[in-house]
Amino acid sequence: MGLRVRYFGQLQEITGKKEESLTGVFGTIGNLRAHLIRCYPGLEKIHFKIAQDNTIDIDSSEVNGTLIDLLPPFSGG
Amino acid sequence: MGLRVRYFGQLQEITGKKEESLTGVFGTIGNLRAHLIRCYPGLEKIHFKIAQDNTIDIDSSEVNGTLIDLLPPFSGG
Amino acid sequence: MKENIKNIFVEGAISPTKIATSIAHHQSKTNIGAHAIFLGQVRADQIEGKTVHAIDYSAQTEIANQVCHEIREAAFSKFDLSCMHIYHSLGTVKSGEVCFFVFVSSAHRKPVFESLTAIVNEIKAKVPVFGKEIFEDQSHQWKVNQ
Amino acid sequence: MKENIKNIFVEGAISPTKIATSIAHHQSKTNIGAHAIFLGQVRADQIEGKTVHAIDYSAQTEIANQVCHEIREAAFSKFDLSCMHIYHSLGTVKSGEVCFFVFVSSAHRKPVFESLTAIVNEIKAKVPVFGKEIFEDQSHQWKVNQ
Repeated sequence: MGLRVRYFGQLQEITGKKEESLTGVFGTIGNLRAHLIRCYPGLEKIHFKIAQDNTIDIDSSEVNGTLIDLLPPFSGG
Repeated sequence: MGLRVRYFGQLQEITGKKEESLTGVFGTIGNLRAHLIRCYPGLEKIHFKIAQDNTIDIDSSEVNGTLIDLLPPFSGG
Repeated sequence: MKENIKNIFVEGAISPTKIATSIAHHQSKTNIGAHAIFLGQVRADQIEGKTVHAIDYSAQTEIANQVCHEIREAAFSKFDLSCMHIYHSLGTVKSGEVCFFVFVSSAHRKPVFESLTAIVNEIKAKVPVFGKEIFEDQSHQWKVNQ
Repeated sequence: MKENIKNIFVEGAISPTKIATSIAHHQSKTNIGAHAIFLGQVRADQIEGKTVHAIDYSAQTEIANQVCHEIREAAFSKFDLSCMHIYHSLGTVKSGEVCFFVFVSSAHRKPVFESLTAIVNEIKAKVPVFGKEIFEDQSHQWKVNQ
């Protein structure tokens, strides 16, 4: 089953993408994070949170959703 | 020389007046306060500040202005 | 002595339109990043079975404006503010209407939060304004601030 | 799960007229005695000789609305509030325009001061909104909250 991965804010510039589909087994959110940093080394410079299925999740959680969002530092208000 | 004495808020109801002229030598603000309470016994129930010449003053000050204002508790806002 | 003492008083209620106009006037001040506004609204309090219909405000306006001037100067010294505006109603303000409007602006949010609370509390405590609560049957009582 | 989750987002700047309309809507709520409002306004910051002309806001709106819902519920539990409204811009907001509007109301002033500061700070920290500062020459940098 595929993962839909979306990039927000400046992460769209770093990856050159708004979103993409990923296949593969990543195990945890932390592993997925490491995989994405390998694909897009520029991500290493930015602290980003990862949400799955519209909830921000921690790196030790299992990847079990279908929608993954990469969120750079928040700057609303 | 006379004093112009003005009553504000509920003090107008207690004294039945908006203002009046007083003649006499009162010495201190505290003495003037005592005099006014003798004239209008209802004033004893209300905590009021006294201003002279548009500045709130303390009872130990000398009466040396021409405008005296009696100010009941503030309730703005 | 009377350097730039502003008159805080307006006749009757403060309309939402006046508040909007005041906000709009700040759009040319592009060093501002944060505004905080306090509005006092007349409550239809129930007191011994009677409902407050309006408050009739009076004031010793010379002292009130002087004390607000001092509160303003102290706030500008203490907090990093760009702007500050204070308005209070005189005369009749019906329940549901706004009688008190304090508006502070700064580059950042911390000074506006801190100064707004301080300014409102000081005005309530130190400014000689008197509210007469008018009930629907035209009887009244004198408002007491908590 | 999605009980009454409000959409905080509006397209473009928040106008003074919208703020006035929101205030006017509360005049029928005569148990309210105090309102506090926070407005975030886009600053024309100077950065290395260039001036911020606008901020282009984007967001993960589903998470943003869910987190605002949780902030709202927590504030209603903690503070004695009658009303709370939160709005944030998406898209382009020019310098001097308002991008963020938080409005709290209560019978008395203490809960509005305390809750306003808490809610604004929480939204700034926890809500996934992203500001892209656009300079006059159309170059940009990503906003960082202090």
